[in-house]
Amino acid sequence: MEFLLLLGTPLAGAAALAVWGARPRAPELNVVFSLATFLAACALTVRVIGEGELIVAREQFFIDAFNVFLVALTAFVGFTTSLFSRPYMRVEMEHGRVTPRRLRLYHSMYQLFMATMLIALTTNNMGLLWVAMEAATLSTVLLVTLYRTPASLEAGWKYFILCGVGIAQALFGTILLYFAAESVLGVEGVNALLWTHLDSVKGDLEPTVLSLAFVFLLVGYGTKVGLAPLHNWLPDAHAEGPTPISAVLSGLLLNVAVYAVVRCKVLAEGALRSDLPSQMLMGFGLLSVMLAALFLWRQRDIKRLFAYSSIEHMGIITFAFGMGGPVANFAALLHMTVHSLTKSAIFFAVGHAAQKAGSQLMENIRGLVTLSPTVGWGLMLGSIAILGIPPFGVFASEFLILTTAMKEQPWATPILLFALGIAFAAIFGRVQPMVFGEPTAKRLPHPPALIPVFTHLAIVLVLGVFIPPYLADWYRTAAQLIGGP
Amino acid sequence: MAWLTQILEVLAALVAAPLFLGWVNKCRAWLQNRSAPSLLQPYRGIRKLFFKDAVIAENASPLFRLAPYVVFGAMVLAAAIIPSMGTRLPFSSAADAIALVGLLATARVFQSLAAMDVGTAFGSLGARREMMIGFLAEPALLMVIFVASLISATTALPVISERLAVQSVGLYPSLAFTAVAFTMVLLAENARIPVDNPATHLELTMIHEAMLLEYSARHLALMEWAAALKLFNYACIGFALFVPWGVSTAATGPAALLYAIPLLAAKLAVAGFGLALIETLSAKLRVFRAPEFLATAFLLAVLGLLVRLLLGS
Amino acid sequence: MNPMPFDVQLLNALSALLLLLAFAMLSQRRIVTLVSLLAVQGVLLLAATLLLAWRTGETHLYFSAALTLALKVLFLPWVLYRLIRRLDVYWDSEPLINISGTMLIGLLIVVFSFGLAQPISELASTATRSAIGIAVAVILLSFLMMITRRKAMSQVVGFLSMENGLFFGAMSATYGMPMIVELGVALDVLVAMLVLGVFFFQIREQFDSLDLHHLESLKEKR
Amino acid sequence: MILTPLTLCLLLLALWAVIGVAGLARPTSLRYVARTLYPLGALCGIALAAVAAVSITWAPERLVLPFGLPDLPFHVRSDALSSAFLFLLGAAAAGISFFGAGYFRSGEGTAPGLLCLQYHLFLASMGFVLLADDAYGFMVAWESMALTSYFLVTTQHRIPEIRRAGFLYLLIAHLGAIAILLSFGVMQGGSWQFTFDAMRAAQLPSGWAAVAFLLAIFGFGAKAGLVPLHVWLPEAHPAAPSPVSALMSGVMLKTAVYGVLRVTFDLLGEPASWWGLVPLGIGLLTAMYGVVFAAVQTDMKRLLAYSSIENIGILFTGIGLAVVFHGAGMAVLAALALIAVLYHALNHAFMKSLLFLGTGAVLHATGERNLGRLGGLIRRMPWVAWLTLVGALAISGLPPLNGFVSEWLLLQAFLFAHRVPQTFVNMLLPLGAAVVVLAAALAAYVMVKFYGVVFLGQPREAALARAHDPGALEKLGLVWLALGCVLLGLLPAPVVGLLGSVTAQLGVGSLPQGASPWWVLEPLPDRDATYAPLVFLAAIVLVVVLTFQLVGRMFHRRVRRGAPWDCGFVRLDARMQDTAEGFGQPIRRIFQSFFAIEREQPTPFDRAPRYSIVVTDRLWRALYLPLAGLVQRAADAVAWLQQGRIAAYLLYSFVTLVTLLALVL
Repeated sequence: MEFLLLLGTPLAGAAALAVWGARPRAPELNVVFSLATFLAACALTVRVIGEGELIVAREQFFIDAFNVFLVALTAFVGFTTSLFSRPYMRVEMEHGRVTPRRLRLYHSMYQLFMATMLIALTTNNMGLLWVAMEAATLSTVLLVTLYRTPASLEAGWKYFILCGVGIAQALFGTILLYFAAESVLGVEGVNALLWTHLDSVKGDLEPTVLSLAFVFLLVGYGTKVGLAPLHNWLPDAHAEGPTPISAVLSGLLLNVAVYAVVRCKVLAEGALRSDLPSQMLMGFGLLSVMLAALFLWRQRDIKRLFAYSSIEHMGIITFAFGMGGPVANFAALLHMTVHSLTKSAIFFAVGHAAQKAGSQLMENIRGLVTLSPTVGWGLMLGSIAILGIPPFGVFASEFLILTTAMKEQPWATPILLFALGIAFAAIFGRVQPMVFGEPTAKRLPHPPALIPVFTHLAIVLVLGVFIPPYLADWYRTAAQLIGGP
Repeated sequence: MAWLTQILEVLAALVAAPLFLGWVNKCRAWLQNRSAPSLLQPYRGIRKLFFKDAVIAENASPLFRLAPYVVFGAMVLAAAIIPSMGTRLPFSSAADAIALVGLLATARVFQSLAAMDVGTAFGSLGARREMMIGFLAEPALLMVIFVASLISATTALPVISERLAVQSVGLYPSLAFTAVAFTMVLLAENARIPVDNPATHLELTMIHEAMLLEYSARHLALMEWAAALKLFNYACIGFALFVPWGVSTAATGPAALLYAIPLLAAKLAVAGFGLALIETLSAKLRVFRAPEFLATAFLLAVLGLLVRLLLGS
Repeated sequence: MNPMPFDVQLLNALSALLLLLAFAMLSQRRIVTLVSLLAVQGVLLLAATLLLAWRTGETHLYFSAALTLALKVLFLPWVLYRLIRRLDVYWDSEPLINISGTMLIGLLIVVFSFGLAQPISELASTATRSAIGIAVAVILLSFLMMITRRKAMSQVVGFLSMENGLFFGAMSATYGMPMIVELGVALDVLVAMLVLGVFFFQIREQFDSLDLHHLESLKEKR
Repeated sequence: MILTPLTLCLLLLALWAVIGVAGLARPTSLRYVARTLYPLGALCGIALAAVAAVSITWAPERLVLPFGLPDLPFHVRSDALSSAFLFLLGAAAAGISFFGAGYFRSGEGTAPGLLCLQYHLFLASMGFVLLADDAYGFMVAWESMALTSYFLVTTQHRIPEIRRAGFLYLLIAHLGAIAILLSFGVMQGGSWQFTFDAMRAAQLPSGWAAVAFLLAIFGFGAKAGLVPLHVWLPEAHPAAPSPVSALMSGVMLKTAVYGVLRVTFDLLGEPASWWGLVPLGIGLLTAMYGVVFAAVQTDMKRLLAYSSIENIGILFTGIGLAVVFHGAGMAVLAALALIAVLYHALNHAFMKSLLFLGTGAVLHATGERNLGRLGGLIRRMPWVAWLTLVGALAISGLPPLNGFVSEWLLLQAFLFAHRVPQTFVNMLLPLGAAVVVLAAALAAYVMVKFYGVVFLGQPREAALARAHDPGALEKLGLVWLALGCVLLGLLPAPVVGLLGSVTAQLGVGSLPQGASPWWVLEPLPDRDATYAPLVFLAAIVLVVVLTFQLVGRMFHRRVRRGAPWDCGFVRLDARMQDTAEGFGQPIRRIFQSFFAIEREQPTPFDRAPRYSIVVTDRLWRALYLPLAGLVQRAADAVAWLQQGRIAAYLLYSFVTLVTLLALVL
């Protein structure tokens, strides 16, 4: 029941907003639907906590410890983002950057995007997972090009082609997976793509095929995660789309992609009985962290800056999953949570800052804290949090990851140390003059929507010093589920 | 008994210091075959100054007037610590050799601060130079003392000289090195040629005198007296470290004091002559050469230390 | 050794034709022809699917055959032809690597993909196992084509032929995916096509050309 | 919960936090924030110091707080070591808070209320660093400390230099923090317990232990300002408001020392002897570096910052010495060296805070930080001048003040270094002693320059005539700190006794019980080296008073005022006085190799001759700029990857795919 609501609400929202999306009250409608989704997610979560794993719709959908908290997180961030997008898009309207028709597209696609992501998270069928991922791309591609500027079109095109091609590889990987599973699970092939079944028999899956399948899946979904060197679509898409979309792309889509990769990794590892998959993940992770740090160093556009920081953090998460084991997995899951909260909060603040300054170039943004203290402090605290400075939650996960790395993979720690240092210098060195210093920009009449920013930051702060027991249990069980060497 | 020694020492220092200065000047005069001033000349100078009215610059602060007393007091206390005649000194438990160096440093700092107080060009010039000499001379002196305390396993000056005194007269290359170093430090610290010229009246070249330019009357008197005491103290430190024989120790009874006094006088006479000799034979260095001079002293002292550690002698 | 049954020989012939088509696309400069080639690819797929369906008697293969007909044979080519006419982009400019070079690389790719498919075909139980290698080859060749082309349109054609390759791979390895997945994939391709249509017009109205070198402004190197 | 020293400390820290938050109630009202909250904070500090002073002799006690990571709630533990540093924190913070109560003005930059929040959170986080008993809690407190202090430094954030200083500071602090974190990662030794107890229990292979130690030295050294990680210090200290500089220099640097001690002697257990040479060597270098640079500064707060670097160097030298002795199994000497370190940390907290507050008062009265525009203030602001004199004399290591005591103890320890088994080491150590002495003597030079140029002489600017003493609260703060300097100087024996319990509890060893009375300090009875500052002081005072009386009685006390003797040069004016640059000139000549000097000298033909000299840090060009350049080049190199060509991007994924496939086949 809750489940139907969970998937139904956003779909209905998409339909409804496709009709009324241009009305003056459409943003509120958007908020309402997101809120409903969030409530449904909460209800579902409560139920799953109560009754444990949940399998519905002829096994096509299932919710276990791993994806339930991602569902809740996704619904929550989706809700707060809709809160943020309300005043934001209004201002864009006033500036005449979006017409009512585009606004309609925006709202309806927003809901559709939420729906696809929730499906991707909850589906039990690796095939459907692929379908949902592709659908997520398709639903956002037109949002990236919402402003119809040359740059946004280019970004959209790259996003579409690169992700499309990447995801095609993932499809072939899925086929191989199916192929391998079919020989084990028998010809009544319907179940052969159900993750639960695959998981139960992963031991007997054919290693060679699985290794090939994993490569295709990794390259495919890895493109969406934004692992270097497959990341090239990411900064463009983040920078050129409307800020709410950057927020959800960075905060949610990447998480979902990581989720997909991890699911595949579990199977591959089970079949291969070797740490090849882990090593691949670690390699990709480190490469991403390294490259992202170096790219951060030369950014001038604020949204590109934080897009690259997303790549860096995805790298960290991938590396942690690669290391595997209860602690690293725990840390990685925690990092997924805090990163998506923090990063979306930052994008909210950035959105307002950029609107105030009327530019995304960082040298045009100065003295926010005097201009509008809330936005300034939001950006400052957000950046501090994302840089992994306690007492914010990002530090908690980085603490675990680094200490684990020091024991498990000492060779990797110098790279991480170096990369984190550069990233810190790059990000903080640019954020500081934007927040402090002499203000240049003009005041805007509209009040910024700062509830989302500070709610997120507050949650991240709390997670830094106190992780509620049930959340911890989720993470633990999920970490168990993912396992690893 | 110990107290007697203590008081005796302080009084002797107070009285003999100007005399020693006079003796050095006399020797210099002889060596440079000038007609020598009387031995008592320093006393006369000091007495004369005491009777004069003190003239103080308008903008002089209380610090300026306090300094002479502090410097003088420090020197007297130093005299009380250094075992010139006897080693059983109640005060010496208050401060060991390191503290003694600290005491001298305190005097120097106060003197320099006072010199900077009025704010004339030459005062601060002198202060700067004095501190420059000081920060090189002080470590050298400490190194010298370290060597001695390495040999005698303590930093308490009386104990050092006792232990040095009782052990058989041997050849200590380390002590030889440090003796040279000590002499150089003594010359520098007491504003003697080759580092400074006590008799100069050309402001640009002077160090110690430049700091006293603003002082007059009793303050000047105290400063001069303190300077004399300082020279005397350094001499006594030298004796305690390098020719510790003949002072009254716990072993030798109070009678020892009776011949400790003439012995001290003899040591002083010789030392004074030696000092005068050095001053006559050497020419004054440029101020910028002074650091090199003292660096040599420091180096020698450290060498002495290493030699001591290496050869154990 | 017993000679293969006729239908299997037919299937292998079809797959060989597919490979040939892939090379043809790789070498083709005229976009219209590219689209026709794509359509032919669709037809071949349709034929292969029907053949398999008839041979194995699996009903869902008939469904997918129907899908193929509707989507890959009729709809996509139609849309593409219309787009070409509306945007009048008939020719692609010289590819980044000249044709002969591309061909050589293509050959290498074919070798590689056959080697890749070897272990899989050994395990496969299907009659079409030997075609898996060809499917991989088609996929990678279309990938290559997307890399070398300069016009958005031909890139899209490459994308679609890659989709076809995937479809063919699925069929030859496992007689196709579960129905629900097939439907989902088909839906995605459909939507993708529509989105692309919108895209072309947006790009066109911005740059009044579909040349990709307009889309090279967002970069780090400056 | 029952009231033990630990819970009391926690309550007081919490109280600090509360006071800070209370500042947000009326953020702009100076009367409420400054005149009410800061004094409350100061009282907290006094209470904390009192509690710590009591608990230093108690047995260690633990507590587990209900926050933190799921498997790792915050553990707190108070033992002798932490109590010693808590005392330092409380006592110094009390004085500084009193001063701050009168000091902070509303105006440019952060609002007083927010400042109050940051200030008190800074205090609280420092306290928690000292109490934390698990890696996570420690790191959280540690970084919060860095963060709050960063915000305090950038109070005047509109000035670009200050922003740059803050950035540099936080960057280096963050790098250090990561290193510390990694060192914890090593020390937890595979038992996924990040509590300090687990680390004490963990048996590390010696190689890993060394790695942990070196990482810790790097990490804590970055915070303490060891060369070559010191560059942030002379930037950040002048940038911050004076009470904040005082806190950072006086207290925060000590938390780094605490960290090193905690890791070395407590967590790692048995340090190897050779480890000690690392902090020893770096410490000596740092000491020289700091003091030599201090001698040539022209900004009074930069000068003090460099002098802090020097003192940190001396502290680390002492730590190194203690490790060497400890490793060689010479318990007594190890204890002596360690006590010297603790004592010096305590002293430096008082004297450096005092000096920074003094400069703060001068800064407020004159608005000048440049030594070249000050002078003669002893007549305008006698309170500040005389109290600062105490600090200056103390930090120059002159008896009978406190600076001398710790120096004395350290030298005593050095004197017996030659008993260390390794010949090489015992050849080396005396040279160390020589360097320490040299540094101490130079410190005196520096302080004479500082005090003489700021307070003595004639005012170099007309504006200085309007300078005046600060208000009562500021005076109170200064007096408190000066009193600390004097008492610590006069009563060394009891303090050493208390600190002895620290070394005993750390298992380093303890000093033998001497028979000497409480006013005589005699650390090693077997070698009768004694020091009795009370007697010492009494004697000097006696002599001074006696002389004064006698001279007055026997002769007269007549004084005439007259113009200073101008040596025949007419119109002697204030600008003819020796400047800060001039005073630094001998040092510049002697230690030329340390500096990168740019000077502009007038030619005889200049119409308007001007002389300027800029002395900068060689390391800055030798190390940091190349590093930045390196990163820049690397960034440019990778940027080539992203040329905006979609074909290239597709090629990347194609190549990646093929490579991986080839890899698994």
